[in-house]
Amino acid sequence: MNVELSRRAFLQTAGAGLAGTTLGAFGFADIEAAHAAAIRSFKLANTTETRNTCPYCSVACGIILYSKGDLRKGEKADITHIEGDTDHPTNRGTLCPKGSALLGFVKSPTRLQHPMVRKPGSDKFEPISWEDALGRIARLMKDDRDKNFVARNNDGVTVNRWITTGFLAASASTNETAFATYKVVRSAGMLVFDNQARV
Amino acid sequence: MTNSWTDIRNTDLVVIMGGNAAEAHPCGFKWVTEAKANRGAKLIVIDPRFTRSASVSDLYAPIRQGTDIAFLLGLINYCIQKDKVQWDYVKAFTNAAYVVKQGFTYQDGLFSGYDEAKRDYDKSSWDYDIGPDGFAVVDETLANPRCVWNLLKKHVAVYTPEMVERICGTPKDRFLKVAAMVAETSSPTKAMTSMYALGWTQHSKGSQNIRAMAMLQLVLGNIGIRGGGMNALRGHSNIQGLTDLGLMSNLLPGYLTLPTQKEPDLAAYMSTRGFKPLRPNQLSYWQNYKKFFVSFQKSMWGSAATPENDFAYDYLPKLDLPGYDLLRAFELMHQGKVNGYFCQGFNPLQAAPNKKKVIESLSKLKFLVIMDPLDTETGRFWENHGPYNDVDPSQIQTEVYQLPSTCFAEDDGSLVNSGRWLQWHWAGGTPPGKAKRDTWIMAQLYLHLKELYTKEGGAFPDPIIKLNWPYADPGDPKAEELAQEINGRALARVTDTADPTKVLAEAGKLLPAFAALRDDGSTACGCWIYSGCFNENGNNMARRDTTDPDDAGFYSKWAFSWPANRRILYNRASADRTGKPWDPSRKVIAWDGQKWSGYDVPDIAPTAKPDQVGPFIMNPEGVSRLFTRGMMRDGPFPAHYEPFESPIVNPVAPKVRGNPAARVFEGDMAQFAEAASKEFPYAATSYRLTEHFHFWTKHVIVNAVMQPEFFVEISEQLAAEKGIVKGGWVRVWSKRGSVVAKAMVTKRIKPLICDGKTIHIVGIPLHWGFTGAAKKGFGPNMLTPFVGDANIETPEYKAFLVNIEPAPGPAA
Amino acid sequence: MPADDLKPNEQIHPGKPVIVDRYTIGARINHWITAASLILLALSGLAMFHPSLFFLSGLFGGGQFTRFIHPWIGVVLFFSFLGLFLRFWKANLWRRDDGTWLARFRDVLANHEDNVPEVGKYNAGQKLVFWSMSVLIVILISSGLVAWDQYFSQYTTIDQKRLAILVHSIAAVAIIGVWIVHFYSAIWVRGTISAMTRGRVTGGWAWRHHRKWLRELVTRSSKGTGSSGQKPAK
Amino acid sequence: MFPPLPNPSTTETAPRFSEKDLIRRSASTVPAPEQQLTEVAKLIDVSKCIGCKACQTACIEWNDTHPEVGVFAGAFENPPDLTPDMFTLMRYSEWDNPETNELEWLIRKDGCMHCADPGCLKACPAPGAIVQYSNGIVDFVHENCIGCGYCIKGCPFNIPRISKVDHTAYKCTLCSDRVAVGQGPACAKACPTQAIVFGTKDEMKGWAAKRVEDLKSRGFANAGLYDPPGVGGTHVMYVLHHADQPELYSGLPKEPRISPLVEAWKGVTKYAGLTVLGVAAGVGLLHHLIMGPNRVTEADEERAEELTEGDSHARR
Repeated sequence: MNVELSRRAFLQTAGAGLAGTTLGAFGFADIEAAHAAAIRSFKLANTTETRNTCPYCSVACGIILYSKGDLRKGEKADITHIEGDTDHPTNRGTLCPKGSALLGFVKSPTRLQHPMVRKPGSDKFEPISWEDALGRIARLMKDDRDKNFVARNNDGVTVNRWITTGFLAASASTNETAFATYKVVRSAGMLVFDNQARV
Repeated sequence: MTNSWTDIRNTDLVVIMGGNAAEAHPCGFKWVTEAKANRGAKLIVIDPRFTRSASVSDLYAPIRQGTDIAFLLGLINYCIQKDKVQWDYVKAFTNAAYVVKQGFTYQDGLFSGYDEAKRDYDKSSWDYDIGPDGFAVVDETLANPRCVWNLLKKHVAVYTPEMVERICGTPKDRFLKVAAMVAETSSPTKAMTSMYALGWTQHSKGSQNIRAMAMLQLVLGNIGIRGGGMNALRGHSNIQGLTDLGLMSNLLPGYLTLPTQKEPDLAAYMSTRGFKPLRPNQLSYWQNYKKFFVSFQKSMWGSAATPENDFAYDYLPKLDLPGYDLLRAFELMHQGKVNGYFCQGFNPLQAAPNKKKVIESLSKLKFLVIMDPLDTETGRFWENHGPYNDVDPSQIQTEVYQLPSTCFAEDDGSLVNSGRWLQWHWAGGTPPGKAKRDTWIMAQLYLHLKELYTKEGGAFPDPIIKLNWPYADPGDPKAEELAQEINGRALARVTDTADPTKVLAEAGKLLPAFAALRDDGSTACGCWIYSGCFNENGNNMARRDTTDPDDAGFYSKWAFSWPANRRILYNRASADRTGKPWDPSRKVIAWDGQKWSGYDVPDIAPTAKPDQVGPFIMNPEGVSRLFTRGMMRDGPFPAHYEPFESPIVNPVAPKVRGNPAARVFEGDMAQFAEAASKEFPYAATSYRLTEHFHFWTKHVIVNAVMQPEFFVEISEQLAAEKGIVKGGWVRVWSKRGSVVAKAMVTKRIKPLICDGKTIHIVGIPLHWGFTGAAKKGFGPNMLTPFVGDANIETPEYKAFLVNIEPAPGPAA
Repeated sequence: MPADDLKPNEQIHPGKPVIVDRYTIGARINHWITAASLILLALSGLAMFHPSLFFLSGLFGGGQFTRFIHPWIGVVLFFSFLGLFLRFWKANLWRRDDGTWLARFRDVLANHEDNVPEVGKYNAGQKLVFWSMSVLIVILISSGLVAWDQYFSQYTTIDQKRLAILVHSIAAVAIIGVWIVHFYSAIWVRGTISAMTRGRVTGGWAWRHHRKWLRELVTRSSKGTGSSGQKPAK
Repeated sequence: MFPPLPNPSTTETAPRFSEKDLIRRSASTVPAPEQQLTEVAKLIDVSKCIGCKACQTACIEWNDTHPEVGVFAGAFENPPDLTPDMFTLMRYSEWDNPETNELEWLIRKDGCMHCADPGCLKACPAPGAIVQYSNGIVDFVHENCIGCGYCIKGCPFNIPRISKVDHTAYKCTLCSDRVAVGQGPACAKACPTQAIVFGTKDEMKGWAAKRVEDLKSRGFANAGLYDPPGVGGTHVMYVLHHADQPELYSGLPKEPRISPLVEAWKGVTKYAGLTVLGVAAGVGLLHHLIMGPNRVTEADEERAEELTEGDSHARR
């Protein structure tokens, strides 16, 4: 955007009048010294940028994830900072109090890390492998479906529905997740199916 | 949203009612402040509380929660009385002139056809007179007393400023100030935008709240134009997308509907859907329904969906009830009729009404599966957390799986914002621990299930085994693959219907747009309204071109907007009957004698003649509806109904309790406080605060710092009456439960006088629970009633009755 | 009556010269703790008082430690001085002769002590030093507590703190001034320092500067009111 | 719309100002910089502020501070006050305007004003712990800070706070690290309604004038810019609807200046004190030179011997 380009140029002159004069004379050591003296070194230097959108409300502000490491190069990526994307037409780089603290969501101490199971009557979660968890859930689903599937109603009409197991879908998962979910849920004949639009 | 966030900059008047945009959508609200600063636009906020939106408004009007329809019909009445109507618009683009059947009546709060036992209407009288030509009868002169306009005039006449004050508690002079400002926008060169959210939807008549404003906007000629529109701010980042994609009990993607058991085959199903035009020359776009449906079936079951088997029509489950929404799901669970339940990024223990009932319901499940990035309360409903979750784990036999999923920062994909923009995002971080993408989890679950059915057989395995699963790695579908599937693909060569030599898509290629969909099985498309999002031009959702000619606010090359990259819905209505923009400075599209063109993708065929084809192409009439025929369960016009728990008796229909067509489960009615209850004298409402997002950000330390602890807000007057001090503990209880909270005593809530009675309001924000970084707290859903909107079953969180007293702190 | 001026430990040891006990070991330790504290406080305080003296913080291992230790030394000083106060306050009560002494202060400065009234244990100048120190230390400890942000910031307003620190600075200057007087006097009046180092002075010193005190000691010992069990030294 | 702040660059950039641009340095002197940087400023338009606290969370996130989760204390201010981990704070005040009978919810973002005449710097005893650049930024240099809290007493706005962890003073840096690479402060970037904008001081004044005009057209006759001359002007300024009554905004001082007590302390006392002490020492020295020491004479000793001998003889 033109305004922003001129703005950038403007800030360069406004931020300091010395860019053209003494900047050239700056050696690396000088930069280090200046930083050590007072100004914190710029923490986004040499990080990887990734474009994303805020997962909270439906304004869907553009955000930039800054990470150490680059997923696209097959590296592990650790997100170190998130801020608004000025290029985004809606938010123009701004973020609300939730969006500005998104890093805390990614790094929340209460994020789930491992599949867990709580057995009937137990007062705790226990770790379980993905394979065991998925196998067991599929078994529970199949047993319930086979037992309670309604192929025909009392009038003999084919209805092919399963209403003893239900699925609540999210409000912030991607369209792609939603579609994959839709296919799995509907193909099983589930009707007890809702999302968070209502609440 | 009919318009987009960036379009709000073009408005002259913003009305925030049924929402709190500054607080819940701060970055979208930016465009309100821009309109104010650059155009001199005004902001009106109508809310029971003086909100953060109100803090920057030009005019604030208080209103009792649950009385929006009275206020809005009062505004329509004012506009009609003062002749502040954009007549050309109303006559050309609404059904004002349509003549309604004999037999339609409204009396004592009820429309014709009411069946008290069923709490439902026989809606056959809610329709137009159909002439011998098969078209609706129209009286362009509006002289016919049974034309929609005259019925409307009569219907709203009772909502005088005095009646508005009596019902809503809004002082008459203040209502008149609002009305005068709103009425000004009936000028073709003035626009008003309506910004609303859950403050309107979370009522037993939520849909009608919105309809009332939509009708007002039609009367003022503010739909389809820049700076106008009905703008649902929406809650979560992809609630629009999940709804568009039909993740609801009764929907298929793209607002197609699931068959009911009264529709045994495709022909029966189609007989009630492919609407024929009700007026000459109209597009009635739903005539294409079958193309959308068949293409969807092909995307689901591929080669197993054939013309011979009605395109796998029987693979779809058939409904026996209107829907199995959240409330019904918990009701059935409570009755012990549900054995398994999945929560994918949803925390119903916090989010659903009447928490006690929810805990009892979950305790009756055999298994519960949680897929979430966060440690939700629902996943731990069986765990004792003192007064915050007072359960005995040993008595709960539910097997619970807690599966860690990734968050936004760790997956690729698209989300749909409230302005219907599909925006792609990219993963930037490695998931923590063993967390997996939801697509991986769903694929793995499916493959496990499929394997069991393949090996063991079982109840009707075909739709599972034959599900189209065309991904390079079946165990881990990629977001791009799914997006392409949603966009749709030609299964055989598709040519233009008018010109068969023109190829729209070769076999195997991505479809350019939904216009290429066919009903013969030659196209597959997951969600027709999204078609065009990922075509042979590439991933249009990932577009990042910010050009915006003339700063009009469209950003047509940024991402992709459904349908067909259209940024303002009904944009044909921005121009008059001859195709000339009502306001040249607000042009969206214009007719140049040959075709439509302008900033946006026209909402009608580019060559549809302006004087023939109406702008509202999804309606068989081609015009918008002030009278909505039988489309709504609770009436073709909105009418004021009190909330199910109301501090006063309905002044306009004293015999009617709540919304007469809203579903109430057996036993729940007994759990409502009576109208004007002495035991529960205060009108409570629940809401969000800007510092938090739903139940998520209490897991974020920084946000927990910003609002650490559960509190309720009351007026200085109520605090004085009850001896409640600022920051002190209070107990708040309803007929369903009790919570302990700290008190915020504020000038921002003031008592209202309704029907001669002083009504105190108790505000209850909802963000706290028993997991996360914030202090443990109760939410309002210990208190809320288990009843939803008559049409879409959104629970009535915004209006219920409570009592309050000073209290010692929580026991734990 | 002169009894206030006399302590049981103050004994006269005849000989050449005569030796007079002036301070017990306890009093001396007490004094030197106070003295050390005061000097450390002055140094650390001055470091934070004027930029040109900030280098003094180097004596304490840097500004942070200077800031940390200064108030704690102040607490030590306060209690230490409290000990001195309890020991000496009676001997420092103002007497009529003190006024006369002061009035003839020129003679004192000119080393002509014969022209002033005979002095008891303390002369008026010493008494003024004592009472100035007492008052200033109370002012310093109380204003110091107000300015001691690490523990007490929440108890006062910023304006109170501003006033406190101004008062603290002025009082500190004053007390250093008093200290200079005290210190200089000790050097100027030769033979004084041994009172606080060895605890004793010569009879000549007592005769010259505190003749009345000496006479009273003599009188007391002749009446046998001294610490009778104590054997005179040598 | 005010031109939004650009996205940060991730390539290593040399800072555009440094030690060489200091115009003041606490408890020490600096040579006059070779050139004057353009003065920058943050403009906080209170009339556009929705009190959302995005500035607070952006500030925490950018500066990597860790405020504690507190409790609800009956007000929206959270934390209840500025802390060493919370450099900026929304303050809320509910005011019934007696002229219009309308409730006004006046919300102000509190934080360092970056005064042209900074009281904190004036009060600071530690050389180089507080510095002022010629672009107007007043910054704390933690390795030089001794944690004495004098800056708190010096500040007319009650802003700095001492950390209980490292015992140094903290406050808003105007995101000097961001400004140094041509960015704006994190709060200004985040602010959803552009109630916070950042640019040169002149530009901010111009923008403020437009805002004041808009406010006046909406009936706020006393709308105006808050750039208090008592502290030489500030590099964080407010647009207020009631500029005649800044104290309505949670006690924003009407005519802020460095407290006379602090001026006295850091002015006359500082110099007079040293003078007094110097004079005292000098007088002593002079006296000694002129009068010489006061020595005990042989005669004195003899008199003492006579006195005591008479006495001891009597005893024997």
